[in-house]
Formats: sequence, C-alpha cells, structure tokens
Amino acid sequence: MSDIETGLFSIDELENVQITIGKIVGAIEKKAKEEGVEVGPTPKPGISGLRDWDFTLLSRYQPVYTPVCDQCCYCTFGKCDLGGNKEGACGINMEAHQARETLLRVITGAAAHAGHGRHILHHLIGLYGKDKPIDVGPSNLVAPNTQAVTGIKPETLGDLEEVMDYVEEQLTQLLATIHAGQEGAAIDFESKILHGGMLDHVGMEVSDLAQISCLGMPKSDPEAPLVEIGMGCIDSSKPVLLVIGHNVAGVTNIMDYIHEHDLGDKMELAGLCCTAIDMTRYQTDQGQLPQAKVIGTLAKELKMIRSGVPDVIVVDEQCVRADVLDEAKKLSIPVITTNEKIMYGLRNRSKDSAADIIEDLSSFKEPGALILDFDVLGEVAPELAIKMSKIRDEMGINALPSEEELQELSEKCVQCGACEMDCPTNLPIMAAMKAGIDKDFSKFENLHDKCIACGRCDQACPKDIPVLNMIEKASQKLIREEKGLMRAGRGQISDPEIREEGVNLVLGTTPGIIAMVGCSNYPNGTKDLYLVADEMLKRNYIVVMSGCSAMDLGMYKNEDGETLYEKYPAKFLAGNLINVGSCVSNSHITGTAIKVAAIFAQRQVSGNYEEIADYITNRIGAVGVAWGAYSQKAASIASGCNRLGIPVVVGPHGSKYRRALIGKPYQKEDWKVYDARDGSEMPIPASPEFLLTTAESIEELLPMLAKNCIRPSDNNMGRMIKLTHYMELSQKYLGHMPEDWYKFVRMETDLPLAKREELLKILEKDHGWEIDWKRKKILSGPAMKSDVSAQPTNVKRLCKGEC
Amino acid sequence: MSDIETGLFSIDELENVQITIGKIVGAIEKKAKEEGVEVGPTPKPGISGLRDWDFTLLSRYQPVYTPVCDQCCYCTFGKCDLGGNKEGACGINMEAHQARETLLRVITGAAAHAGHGRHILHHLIGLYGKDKPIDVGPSNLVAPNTQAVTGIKPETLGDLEEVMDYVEEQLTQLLATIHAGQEGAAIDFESKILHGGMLDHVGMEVSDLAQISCLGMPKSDPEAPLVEIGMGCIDSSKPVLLVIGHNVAGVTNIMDYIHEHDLGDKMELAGLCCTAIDMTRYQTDQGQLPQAKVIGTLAKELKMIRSGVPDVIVVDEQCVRADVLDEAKKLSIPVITTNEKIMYGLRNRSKDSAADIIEDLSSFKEPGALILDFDVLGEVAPELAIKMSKIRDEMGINALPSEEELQELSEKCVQCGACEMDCPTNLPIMAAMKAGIDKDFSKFENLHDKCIACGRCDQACPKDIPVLNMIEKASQKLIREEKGLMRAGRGQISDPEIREEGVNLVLGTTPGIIAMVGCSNYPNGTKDLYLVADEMLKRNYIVVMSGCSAMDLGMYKNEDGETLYEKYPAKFLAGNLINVGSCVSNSHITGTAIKVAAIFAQRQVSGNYEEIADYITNRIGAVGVAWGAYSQKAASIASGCNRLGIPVVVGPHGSKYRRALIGKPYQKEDWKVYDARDGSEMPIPASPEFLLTTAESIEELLPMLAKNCIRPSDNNMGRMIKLTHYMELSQKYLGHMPEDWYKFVRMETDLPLAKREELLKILEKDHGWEIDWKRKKILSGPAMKSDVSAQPTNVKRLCKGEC
Amino acid sequence: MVDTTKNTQIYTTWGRNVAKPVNPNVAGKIISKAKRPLLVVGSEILNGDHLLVEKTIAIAKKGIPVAATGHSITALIDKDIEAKYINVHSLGHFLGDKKWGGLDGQGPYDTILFLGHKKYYLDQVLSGLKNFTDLKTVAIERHFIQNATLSFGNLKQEVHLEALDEFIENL
Amino acid sequence: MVDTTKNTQIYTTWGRNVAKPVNPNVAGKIISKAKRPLLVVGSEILNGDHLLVEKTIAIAKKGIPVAATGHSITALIDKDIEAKYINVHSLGHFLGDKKWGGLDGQGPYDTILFLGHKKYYLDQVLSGLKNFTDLKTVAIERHFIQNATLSFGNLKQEVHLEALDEFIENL
Ligand code: SF4
Ligand code: SF4
Ligand code: SF4
Ligand code: SF4
Ligand code: SF4
Ligand code: SF4
Ligand code: SF4
Ligand code: SF4
Repeated sequence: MSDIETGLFSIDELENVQITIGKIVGAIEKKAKEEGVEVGPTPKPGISGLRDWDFTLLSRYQPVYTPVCDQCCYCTFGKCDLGGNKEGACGINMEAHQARETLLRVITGAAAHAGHGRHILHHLIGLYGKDKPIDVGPSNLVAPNTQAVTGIKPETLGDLEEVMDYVEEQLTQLLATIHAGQEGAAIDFESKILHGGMLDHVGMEVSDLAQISCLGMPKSDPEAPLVEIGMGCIDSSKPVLLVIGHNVAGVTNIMDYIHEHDLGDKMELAGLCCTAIDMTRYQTDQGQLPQAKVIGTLAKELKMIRSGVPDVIVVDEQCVRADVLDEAKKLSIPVITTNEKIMYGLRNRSKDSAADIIEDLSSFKEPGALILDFDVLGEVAPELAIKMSKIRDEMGINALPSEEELQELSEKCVQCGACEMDCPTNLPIMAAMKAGIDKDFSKFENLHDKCIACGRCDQACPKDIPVLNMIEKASQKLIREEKGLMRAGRGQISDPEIREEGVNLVLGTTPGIIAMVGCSNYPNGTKDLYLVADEMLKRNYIVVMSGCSAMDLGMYKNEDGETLYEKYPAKFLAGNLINVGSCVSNSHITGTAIKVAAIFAQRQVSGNYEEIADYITNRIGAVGVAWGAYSQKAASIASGCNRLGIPVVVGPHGSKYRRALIGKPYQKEDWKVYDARDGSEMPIPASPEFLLTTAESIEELLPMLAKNCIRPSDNNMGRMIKLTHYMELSQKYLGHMPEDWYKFVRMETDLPLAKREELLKILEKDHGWEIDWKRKKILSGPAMKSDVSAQPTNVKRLCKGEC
Repeated sequence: MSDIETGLFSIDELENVQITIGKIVGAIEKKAKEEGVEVGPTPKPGISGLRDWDFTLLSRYQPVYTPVCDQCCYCTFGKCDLGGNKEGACGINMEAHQARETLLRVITGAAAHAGHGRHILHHLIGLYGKDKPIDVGPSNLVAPNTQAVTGIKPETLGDLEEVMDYVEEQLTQLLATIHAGQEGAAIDFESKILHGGMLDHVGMEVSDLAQISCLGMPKSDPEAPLVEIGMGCIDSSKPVLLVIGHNVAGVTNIMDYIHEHDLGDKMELAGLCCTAIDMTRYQTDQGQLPQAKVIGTLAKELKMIRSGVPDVIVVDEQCVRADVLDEAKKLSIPVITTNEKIMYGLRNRSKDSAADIIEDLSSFKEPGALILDFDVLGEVAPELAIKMSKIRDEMGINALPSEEELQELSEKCVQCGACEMDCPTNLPIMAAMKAGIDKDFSKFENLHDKCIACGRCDQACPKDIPVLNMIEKASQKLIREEKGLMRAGRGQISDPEIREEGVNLVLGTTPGIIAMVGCSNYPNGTKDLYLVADEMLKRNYIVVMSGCSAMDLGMYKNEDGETLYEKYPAKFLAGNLINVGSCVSNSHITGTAIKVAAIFAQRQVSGNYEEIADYITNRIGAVGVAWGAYSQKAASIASGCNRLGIPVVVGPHGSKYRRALIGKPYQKEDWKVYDARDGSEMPIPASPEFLLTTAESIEELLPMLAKNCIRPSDNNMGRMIKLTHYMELSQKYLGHMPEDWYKFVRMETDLPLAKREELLKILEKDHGWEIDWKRKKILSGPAMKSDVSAQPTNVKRLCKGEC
Repeated sequence: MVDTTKNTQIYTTWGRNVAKPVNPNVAGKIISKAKRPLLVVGSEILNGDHLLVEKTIAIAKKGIPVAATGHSITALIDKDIEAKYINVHSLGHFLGDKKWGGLDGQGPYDTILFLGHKKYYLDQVLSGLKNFTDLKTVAIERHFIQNATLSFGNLKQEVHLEALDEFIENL
Repeated sequence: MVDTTKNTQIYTTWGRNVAKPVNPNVAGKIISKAKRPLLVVGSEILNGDHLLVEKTIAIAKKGIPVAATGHSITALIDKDIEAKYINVHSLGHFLGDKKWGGLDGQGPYDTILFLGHKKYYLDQVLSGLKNFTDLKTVAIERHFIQNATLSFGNLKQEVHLEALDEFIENL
C-alpha cells in the first residue's frame, strides 16, 4: 500500500481525471484544522444529531395539526380512519401521522431542490471539471449552510459532490421513516421535518453556488440588472420560444445558440417560473444585459399557453403543469422535454439530428420530443420556434374566444355553482357570467389577478364552458399592460455587507429582515405582495425576495409608473429591496442569517449548527413570508428556516400544510432562556410567537411581521423602533393599539420618544406599573430587564461553566 | 499534482484510514476491463436509462389503476378531486396521479431497504473496515443485482458505499418527481416505478451482502439450521427479551453479551419480523446453533406485547407498530429504541452508563430509552430483562381478560357492527360476541389465524370492548401450540447451483420457481401459504421463501407433525424449499434469475440490465407471490421483479397498491417477440399474462401460478410438464379444464403423454385442428411453432444484424 | 318489500362520488333494461349461506351471462348457465377496453352486476371502473359498496337473501 | 323559516365524519344553551354584504364574546361588544388547551360559533378542532363547512342573511 497525502491527484492512463481525496473519515476535521478552522460538534449530522435542539424549539413552539384528510392511505392495511386521533392498523395515531405527512411533503420539496442540485452539478462538472473554483462574489464564507451543516468548506465544484452525497443519504433515511411501521412519535417526526428542512437549504445552496460559479450569474451584485417581466412585454409578432421550469442547464445552450447565430432580435425568448429568473441571470455578471424576458409564475402557465402566443415550449423540471403537452397540442405548439424528471411519454430524440427532429415536430408527426442532449436542444428549440411561427401564422391558430363568443358562453351558464365550489379560492364566477350576458365583462377582468389559472373551473363545468379562457379574454387589456421590471437575482449577501449591517440587525436598529418567498397561492391576488413589501420597505426593513415572489413583485407599479425594484436600492441595508434569485437562491436567505452569526458575531460555523441556530433564534429579527405558499418546496424551505429559529408566516392556503408550530404566549415558563454569562434563566419576550403559522389577510400580516421581529438581543433603540412599527401597523391595519404591546417594554427607553409620556400613563393606569414621573422612568412593572450585554441562549452547554 | 494509480492507499498522519480510488469517471470501465469483464451499455442508469425497455414491457402489460382515493392532497392548490380522470389544479389527471402515488409507495419501500442498507453498511465498516472482503459463499458473481445495474463488481465492504451512493442519488431524483408540477405522463411515472423497484433490489442486496460477510450468517448454505418459531416456543417463566424490527446491527451486541455472560439458558431472546430471522442467522455459518427464537411477523406484534410475556422490548426499524411504547407502558414493559428511524420521543441515553439506564427504566422513571451506542445496548437490554422479569412477576402483571371477563365483555357488546366494518378483513366479530355470551369462545378462536392484530376493532368499539384481547385470550390453547420450525435464511443461490439447475429452468423441465414473499395481509389467514407451497413443492416447483412468509410457513405442520421445512430439502433443485433469509434477502430471488442469465447462459452481466431482463422475461419461468402483501416494501420488491420481467401475484388486499400491470391475451399483436437469430417476429404464448395482478383465493392462485410459469423457451418436455400442472391444478381447484390450455400447445409432444389422445381429440373437435391420427401428430392449428433453437427477445438491437 | 337503502355507513371514503343506495326492485328493473348486462360472481358465494349459490344461479338463469371470479366457478359448473372463469382484476381491465369482445365474443358490456365479493377488494376494482369507464355498476352485496354506481346498503344476512329474491322477481 | 340544510354539496372529502346540517333556529338554541360560547369572526365579513357586519354585532350583543380574526376587528371596535383580535390559527391551538384562560381569563370555551371566514381556511382550522378536541363547533357561514360539528348548507347570499336573522332570534 502506498502513502499519499490529502490533496488533488491525477491518475495514470486516465487523462483529464482528477480525484480529490477528502471524503474519508477524519478528513473534514483534518483539512479544516490546516486552515485554522475548527469543526464543531455535528459535522454531517444524522437524523438524531440535532434532535436535542429540535426538542428545545418544539417545547416552545408546539405542533398544531390541521389534517387535510382524516385518513391514512399509505399501506394496504388501510386505508385507515384516524379521525379523532384514533390509531390506524399499524398503531399510528392521527398526530403522528400528520407529522409524518408533513415530513413527506417537506422531503419531497427538499428532494426537488436536491435533485435539481445534483443534476446541474453533474452537468456543470461535465462542462467545467471538478476543479472549477466556486466563485460567488467577495466572500470567504461562500457556503454558509453547507459549512454549518456538513463542516465542509467547498472550494471547487468537485467539493460539492460530497455535500450532495450527504444530502441524498439523509433524504433517503428520512424517506425510509415514512414507511409503515417506522417512527411512531409525532415529536420525532417533527424533529425529522426540521432535519429535512435543513437539508433542503444545503441542496439549494449547492445548486446556486454551482450555477453562479459557472454560468456568469451576478455574484453578490446589488447592481444586478433590471429585467422585463409580464405577459405584456412579449412581442407576439416575433417567433416566441417559451421555457418553463426551474433548471436552466439546458436552456443555456439555447441561449448560446441564439447569441451565436444572432437570433436575439429575431425572436422572443421568454420564461415561466424560476428558469425564467435564471435565464435572466445567465451571463450578466460583467454588466451584460439579460437575454431573456420573464412571463411570471406558475399561475401564468396556462394563461400563457392558452393565449396561443408561444410557438415552441421547452420544459425542464419543477412547477410545470402536467397538462402542458395536452394544452399545447390543441394549439399546435410543439413541446420539448429536456429533463428526466419530466418526459411526458415523448420519444427520446437525444441521438437524432436537429434537422430530423425539427422536421418531425413541424410536420406534427409527433406532438413533441424528449431531448436530453443539450447541444441538439440548443439548435432545435430556436430554429423550430422560427419555423413554427410561420406555420402557425399560416394556420391562423385561434386561441381565445371572441367578444361575441364571450357573451354566448355567458348565456350558456346555468348558474349551477360547480365552478365556484371547485375553484381553490371560490372566486365569484357566477356573477361574472351573469354580467357577461349583458356584455359587461368587467367582473371577469376583476378575477384575473386572483385567478391562479388552475383550470379546475373548466374541469368542473357541466356545460363545458371554458371559464379560464373567458377570464383571460376579458383581461386582454390588463394583460397587455402587464409589463414590469424585476431586478435579476443578485446571489448571496457578501461577507463585507454582513460586516456592515450585522450590528444593526442584532441590536434591532435595523428593524428586521422580511423575506418574501413562495408563489401563486395568494388568497387575494398578487398585488398584496406589493403592498406588504412597500409598507415594510418604507419602514426601513430589509426586504428580501426570491423565486416567484420576486417575479410577482415586479409586476406592479406605483402612481409614478415605478416598480419597487426601481424605487428601492438593492444593497443589504435597511430599507433596501433585494432579489437573491430563483428558488434555490432561498438558501442565501438562511445563509445571510448564518453569516451574521459567523462573520459579525464570529461564531464558529463549521459543523456547529446548533450554536449558529441558537444565535439566530435569539438575535436576528428575520421573518419569512410565503404568502402564496403552494408547493412542497415552500414547506421544506420554511422548515429549514424554522430549524434556525426563523419564523415563517404563510397565507391561509398554507393551512393545508397540515401543521403549524405555534407558541403559547400565555404560558410563561415557555419564554425563558439562559444567560450564557452564568447559566442563569432569564425571561424573554414572546417573540417570535410562532415558527410557522398562517395569517388571514395582509392587514393581519403586517403587524404580525413587525411584532415577530422583536428579539431578546434588541437594545433600547432597536426595541423602540420595532415596537413603534408594531403599534403603528396595528393601528393602521387593525384599527387599534395591540393588546400586548406593553409586554415588550423593559424600560422607558424602549418606548417611542414621541409617545413616551402617553404610553407611560397607560402603563401606570391600565397595567399598574410604577412610574417616576419626574425622571420619566419606569420603577417597576416590566417582566424582564433590559441588559444589552446579556447573552441569551437556549443551549445549556453554551453557558459559562458548562462542558 | 502527483500521479497515482487506481488502487488502495493509506494516507499520512491518518492512521487506519484507507481510500479506494474507484469512484471516478471511467474507473468502472477500466477496472472491469482489467478483469476481463466488459461493461454493458447502461452502468448506473439514470431515470431514462432503461426507459425503452420499460416501454417495451408496458406496451404488453398495461397499467390498470384502481385508486385508493379519488383525490390528490399533495400540495396546497388542493386537495383536488380527480374523480372520473379529471385534472387537478396542477393539470395532472387521475391516471398520472395514480402512477405517481404508486411511485411514491415504491420508493418509500426502496428507501426503507436502502436506508437499512446504508445504516448496516456504515455500522459494519465501522467494525470491520472498508477492506473487509465480501464473502457470501462459493460464488464469483456475488452481487448479481448490483453488477447488472451499476456495473460494479464489489469485492469489499468499501465497494458497496459507491453502490449506495448511486441508489440514494437515484431515489432522490425519483422522490423529486413526486413534487407537484413534475412528471405529467402516467407512462413515464410507470417507467420511474420500475426504476425504483430495480434500485430496491440493489439496496437490499447491499444490506444482505454486508451482513452475511460480517456476521457469520449462512453462506449459500442449503443445510442452514432449523429454528424454533411461534409464540408457543417461548418459556415465559424465564426473563423474556423481545426484539422487533429488521435491522440486526444493534441486536448482535445483545447476543454477544448474552453469549459472553453465559445468559443463554437463563433467558429467552425472541424476535418479531425480519430482525428475528437475522438473529437466527447470526453466527451460524460454521454449523453453530441459532441463539434466538422467532415469534413471527408483524401480525404477532400486538398479540405478543399484549400477552404481557416480554420483560423488555427492543425495537430497531421497519414494520414496528407505532404503538409499541404505549402498549408496553400499560404492561410495565420498558422499551428501548435503537435506531434513528424510530425513536418514539424517548430521551437519548446513548452516553449514559448501563447501570443508570437500567436503574431509571426499572424504577419506571421513564418508560423507555433511546440507545444508539450498541455496546451500552448490549449490556442494558439483557440485564434489564432479567431485572424486570422479577419486578414484573412481583407486580403480578395481568395482561389478558379471564374467562369470566370474556363472557362479561361479550355481554357488553351491542352488536353495532362498528368493529366488523373497521376490521380490514371484515372478520365476523359480532357472531363471536354472541356465542361468547353462552361461554362458547370457539368463534373467537376461529378468528385467531385470520386476525392480523391490527387493533382497529378496539379503536372502533363504542363500548370500549378490547376485542383483540378477547380473541387472544380465547386462543390461548392454539397459541401455546404455535411451535414450528423454520430453516434459517441460507443466503443467495451459489454459482455452482445455478450451473446445475439453470438448464432445467430455461427448458422448463423444472416447471418453475415460485417465490413467496410479503406478509400479514392474507385474505384468509396464514395457512393458505402452507397449502400453496406444499402443492407446488409436490409438483416439483422450486419454492423460495423470504421474510415474513418464510416465518408464517414454518408455523404449520402436516399430519405427521412435520413442517414443510422438514419435509423438503433446501437445495436449488426441483421440489426443494428454500428460505433465502430476511426481507433484504429478497434480492437473492431476482439475483438467482440474473445468475441464470449470466452463468448458465453466459450473458454479459455488468451494466447490461436490459439484455439480462430480456433473457429472464423470455426464458425463466418464475412467478412471485406476495399473498399477504401489506407494505410499501412489498410493492417495491414486486416492481423490481417486474422490471426483470418476473410476474408477481398479490393477494386481494394488494389491489390497494392502486395499480396492476395486466396484459390482454386477446390482443394478438401484443404477444410477439423477435427471434434474435434473424430479427424476424414470432408469436409467443400469452404467459406471463401479467406483471402484477391480484388473485381472490388460493384456489384461483394455484392454476395461475402454473400457467404463468410458461415461457417461449420451454422445450416440449418442459411445456408438457407445465401444461400438465396448469390443467391439473385448474381441475383440482376450479373444477374444470382451463379454457385456454390449447393456446399453449405447439405440437403433440407439448401434450401430457397419458392424456395425449384425449386432448388431441378435443383439439380436433372443439378447435378444428388437423390431426394425423396415425402418427398422432398435429398437422395444423397451433398459433406458434416449437423451435428450441429460436432465440426470443423483445429487444431489436439484440438481433443479428442490428447494431 | 325490503328497503336496502337505509344503512349506508362506511368506514373510509374514496372521495365525493359515492354509490346511490338502491332498492331491489329498482335494481332488478335496471338490469332487465340493460342491453348487455354481465353478472360478476365472486368466491364469497361459497363462504356465505348456501342459498347464495342458488340465488346466483337463479339470476343467471334469467339469461344474464356470468363472469365467475376467484373459484366461484366451482359452484356454477354444470348448472345450465353461461358462466366462465375470469380473474376479476383482469376483467376490470378488459371491461374498460371498448375493443374487448366480452367473454363470448359478442362485444362489450354496459351494465355490470356484482355479487359474492370481498368488500374491500370489490371496492378497489370498482374504483377503477368508476374513474376510467362509463359503465353502470350495480352491487347487490350484503355490504354497501361505495364505488359502485348503485348499491344495496349494509344488510343482515337474512335481509340480503330476501332482497335478492325481490331483485330476481324484478328481472 | 329558512331551511339551511338542503344543499350540502362538497368538492372534496376529509373522511367519513362530516358536519351535521343544521337549521338556524336549532343552531340558535344550541348556542344559547352553551355554558361558554365564543363567536369567531373572520375578515370575510368585510368583503360580503355590509349587513353581515350588522348581524355579527347583533349576535355579539346577545352577550357572546367575540374572537375577531384577520382584520375583522376593524369593524367591531367601539361597537359596545366584547371583541378581541386573535389569529385564528393560534386560536385553534389555544382552544385545544384546557389550561388556556380564554380571551378574558374566564377559562375555556365549550361551543364555538364561526362566521365570516374563507371556506377552505376555516375547514382546515376546524379539521384540527374536530380531530383533537371535543369542542362543539357551529358554522353559520354561507357555505357548508364540513369539518364543523354543525353547519348551515350552501346558501345564496340573501338566504344567508335571512338565516342569520332567524338564528339571532333564537339566541
Ligand atoms: S390522504 Fe389524501 S389520498 Fe389519502 S385518502 Fe386522504 S385525501 Fe385521499
Ligand atoms: S400506514 Fe398505518 S395508518 Fe396508514 S394505511 Fe397503513 S396501517 Fe393504516
Ligand atoms: S382557473 Fe381561476 S377561476 Fe378557475 S378554478 Fe382556477 S383559480 Fe378559480
Ligand atoms: S360550472 Fe359552468 S354552468 Fe355551472 S355556474 Fe360555473 S360556469 Fe356556470
Ligand atoms: S399536486 Fe396537483 S392534483 Fe395534487 S393537490 Fe396539488 S394541484 Fe391538486
Ligand atoms: S385486530 Fe383482528 S379482528 Fe380486530 S380489526 Fe384487526 S384484524 Fe380485525
Ligand atoms: S364495535 Fe363493540 S359493541 Fe359494536 S359490535 Fe363490535 S364489539 Fe360489539
Ligand atoms: S415481510 Fe413484510 S412485515 Fe415482514 S418483515 Fe418484511 S416487510 Fe415487514
């Protein structure tokens, strides 16, 4: 046996093959030590690795189960009725099963990201090699999630493979526990959920690090360009190539082809969902202009297809409607699938020539093709679009009903109500039909923004009325005006930015970070996003967007015709509006929190997840909002935030995630932490009150956001600012002073200066606090002290004198 | 950069660390070449890698969907009603969703095995190192599934890690496709199901290879010892330590402790489910006697616990009832969880001393403990059992109702029918209650074998009558007599055995292999297994058992008091009865088929899955039976068989797997293959008729088995034998000659000699065939010719003259 | 007259579409009006009251062809009725195929009658027919078969036999 | 008298336990008999007919304390009724806690009345109460709320208002 050192080697006779020796027991620690980094207690934790931390969180934030179904249909002992928390045939009760269901959805989401990550990593290593350095901007801590979780500090693409191995191994372990006859306790499923969520952020991070490094995407760039967005920005007189999905791997070949063949002006390249975002990030790190347009989110898919505008549709993976091929076929639009996750039963043409494929599809011999060879794809997609454009023009494809038809269809309606009952949001379709009889189509138009274009109304109608097409037709004017701007995803927050802003966040003088993610399933249309973001930005919160929310936000303009992306700068500073990027860029949001702990507070990050999470829990006033949370991915993203102690509010549809994590502010013993200086217990404010919950309307949401940014570490200035916003937002949107405001007051300087006297009076009168009126000081009353040098922690071992 | 060769190396400063360089692009091929093995076209196939093969199978065997639910509740757009094949809000229709649901269940099963495999591999590498050679008996092809799928020929434990990496990566990809908005076509979900099933067999194989190699389990040993089985074989006067689950890793430490401390005679060590099987395999490869007893399957769990007999329960993973802790607590039985997949919310005591844990549990301070350190576990479990035995004796634990109580409880019953409606098999409980009033408890006794002890009746009863306890109490006599013998799992079929028997199988002179797997969910009790196995063994089929079916089979004795394991030898020869081992040993069943192709037929095996599967499809008359199929694992095992063309019949509860794969014998064009000699098409008999289907009763099942062992490659002798059994079994169990028998006749010598004349007459009279009565030859009539040198294949490229 | 529509209790649901409870006379008339009915008989006729077999034969004698699933054929051989063995899962598959010639080559069926099946198994097979075909399915079992188009409710054994008599009268 | 029990159509099922349809007078009596009722009002009262707000206040005036969820509180302030803002999901959590003192510190509630909620959202919240508490829940919404203990059926807007009047009369 020969001896070698850890490092890079090449191997005889296998040219261009390199191997990095690192994946061996002890190697992580060794490598880390060489770099002067210590590895914490839990590199690559297994399912039980962070269970104690989870139990700490879960003892304060209890799972609240709201089943989507009273039954379990996992195995053939069932289906079992678990109603009333009964046990099924395997002995599992409703509670544990709901936790299991939630786990299943969370790991499904995590797998979607991890599967994406593995795919694009494999693809990019194929193109750039394992030694391709990771370069995502001016940061040393390039992979905060990865490093905190696995202890690995990745430097090259190759390093990321080991990270993916870990994620996949753990996801398989978690999926195994879904099997009948595995875990029996709800609380342990809950811990597994948090584990799954944590893994999700690692998987997402790997995806984005890889693509940013290789595809010329903005690298922590606050000046990332503005991108056209909206159905209205498409010039339908040109050939239109529409891309749908999340994984930009193959699309880059299309973009290269268009660029190399100078087709950019001759056609429209448009995207739906996160692929769209990543298309606009592609090759823009040197100030180049984005080469594609964004249509919008999942909720625009059916509308866009049914408009008949696309000449070719390319789909990759995730959030792609299952009926794309069927719908496209009806309008003579060829569909190309490009990823093993979605193949639609189409014939694999990967080894055929571009010419043959174009011939077959343009002659409608087959409705589409599977092309896994991206060079072939790169040529076929744009050339086919150009060809189809002419063919389809000549065919005179008529997509939407005419005005007359609109009226006739309205008349056909028998007001049976099936459509409204089946509409996920129970939109008032019948009234629109009624008005339509009199050629008043404004009620259809009103539905446009609220309608997620799911098509369920069409499926339900006994009269076969194409309800969705009617809404779309009636909204043509609105749609034409649907032109906005979105800032292209900038990537992660850089280390220098953290150094600058960290202190403000921890002390609360920047009132908080509001991260808005998720998509489509808004209770009341997309405009609410705009209203929330604007309100919080005006109040100096940092608003971070990603994925579909980032798109929806770009769709709205204020009175001056400005989008929020134009109105607010995009640095990591109070009052700034940041788009980190696509779905997988969500990892940069948690990454930011980790960075604050690691860089600003200098906590050890590698393999030290618990301490980092504890730090974030007690000091970083961040709240996630997934207002339109529809997917399993949103559930896993939220769970990953939760394990770091970051609370998330979802819209009312999010109640269908089956479980929330909500604390009981009235239960005093739940709101205590240790002071790390001496291990003594200290009371803390009941904020965040929850780790995951729903809100009913944005009016309810806004004060919730402000309140739940409050943290034990706030200094007086910080607390005062946060409290002011909480009180003001309550008054503005709920019409009253919140009942519990006084619970957050530790001393008079926590009170807003302008109202201090008034508030002191209330404290004295309504709450019996003793006030020294001469010095305007509170003498007694508060449940807790203000002590900026206290070191709040939930983890006993982190206290002085402990292990 | 320094140059090194593929091989084993150790690394400076890291003692005892070795690294095998093999996991690099091209390395599989290179290593294989050095060994003179060629690697086929699909080493480590991705999701699309074997899609063409899948489509070939699926064009003959169409998915038949029988939804367990008309709704989809995956995401918050839903829940969606897909009734009538409607589309949900994401555009997916019922068909595609059912295929997706099936995929989810299949990968859940595959993950259970893979998760188990990874765990035990990790554990064993920790103990024995990566260089520990794989040794599973006198075979060169030690890992047929692994090698056929991945192209890797594993030689050491370390080699298996790369295999697991592949399996986990692919499972993550498949799980990703479950996400809303991924695959849209049922047919592609079907291909993914087959992919998942294939991966399952690799995961299982890894598990069993690792444990056989390290734990002294029988190595392809037909003389594996006989093991006591049944609730009746436990001496309850001794301390009883009960182990439940599938993963023997930690249990071996318990067994070592018992052995080293000479406690074997002083206590009973008993197991439930597959852990039980593996306990009896542990250290028996040198002729040692098994050191544990087997209670039985999942269906005995609640019965065994409620008997009050166990003094301590240790659980590991899989098929463990979720209410073990609750049920045990009621009877003062401490529970120890030992695996991250099942932790029951118990406190982690892994770092505590054995004495402390024993003290806390025996004083009921806590109802149980999580112990992940197997050395601690090894001491705690037996010592605690000894201590608890005395304590529980003194407490006078009373588990089951008395005779008088039995009557009183019967009287309490109001004959509401809730229990019967909720019983998975709708057992006649009310009649038993009625009779019980008159102290006739025989009807309860009759329920014992059919009852799977699921406890749903108890949950349902508005009068809180403990129905299951009543059944158990009434069956005490039966239970005491429940003592049988099972042959300990022998491991895989060795290469020499294949060489001996392969030709008989392929030519059909050994009529077929009947593999009986799965458990618990029998439509009519466990005895049916015995009847089926005995019938087929008498007819010279090779019967292969595994897992819980292997256990259930050992429970029954014939008139002479003999179990089938005693009656029939255990070689891989016609008329032999083989128990391959536990759940994960199921991989040896598919492995056997692969070995026939590789060893007997000398087909290239490495990375050459399609050709191997094609060979098996057309030539190996094997049928799987999962008569009591309950779990997702059974679904994935079946799907893995299916991708190899091996058909599987499940019991009626298996209809809840949601989809079958059934061919249409009446559709002639579906029953054709190529003759590889010249690529010409040739008709084949419609057998197997299905890849996955259900049967209603064993009377229906038996002729199905015989018929579906027929293969195109049968020679005349073989066809005659198979046909004889088909006709005889139809006559014996269905009371008539099967309608389609003549369709399998190619020439007169296919007909059983004794009945030849009679049958020729029928062929002439009823089917209009021309007979030369002088020579007793068929002149015309058959739909196909008999040509032993024909080379049936479904794969065009394997024909002469094709690429 | 027996009322078979009263007790339609279920243990679990498949969804919002549930069988319409039907009385024996109505069920009988529906079958007699059917163009091409098929009676699917399961092996449970062998496990219940022996009268069940008689009733089954009586129905078949009214000229309704029989698909005998499981091993029910053993009770139907040589009874001068048109009965053929077929696996019920295969049958479910073929019934959805407009190109299937039926058991006798005379073409597809339109109304399918079920008797003598395991409740959970039949509900599964019917779940396929309900969702993917437009066949009318009628269950005249002792249990409420929720995935049929029409079904008797949950009945006591003796009431069931009575109901079958009434059903037969109305054929 | 309005019949609010007729149309109980649903789009999807949760399982076999479904709300009992109830008429306004019966619902009214149940609430008036309750020891410790709570009216939970959602923000949809602000989106429907303005009369909804009036009816809500009328109910509260009968002495039933109000939990105002979402931003419904904006319509209930200074109306001389006992109304407090609370998040409905939190409320669902607290209602299941026997140790919770209620909005007013007077201890737990026994009968919960719902008005003014999004259908899908309320059904989810009630799914938790249905499965994990023994509270009686009564939905007097325009839609059939299947996870309540008792619920009005699906009603036209004008019928709903009428039904509420009748309900109030019976308090
Ligand atoms: S869990 Fe979902 S699929 Fe299962 S029964 Fe309930 S609604 Fe149907
Ligand atoms: S997993 Fe348990 S609760 Fe679910 S269907 Fe199977 S036995 Fe019933
Ligand atoms: S397409 Fe729009 S209107 Fe129709 S059901 Fe879906 S959301 Fe409602
Ligand atoms: S389902 Fe169709 S007919 Fe009924 S109300 Fe809606 S649009 Fe009108
Ligand atoms: S995955 Fe599709 S069918 Fe299922 S709930 Fe979501 S939108 Fe509905
Ligand atoms: S425990 Fe036995 S009798 Fe009771 S419901 Fe389960 S299988 Fe039926
Ligand atoms: S549920 Fe209970 S009371 Fe009803 S029939 Fe069964 S044992 Fe008797
Ligand atoms: S055969 Fe089935 S129940 Fe038995 S141990 Fe295996 S999967 Fe579990």
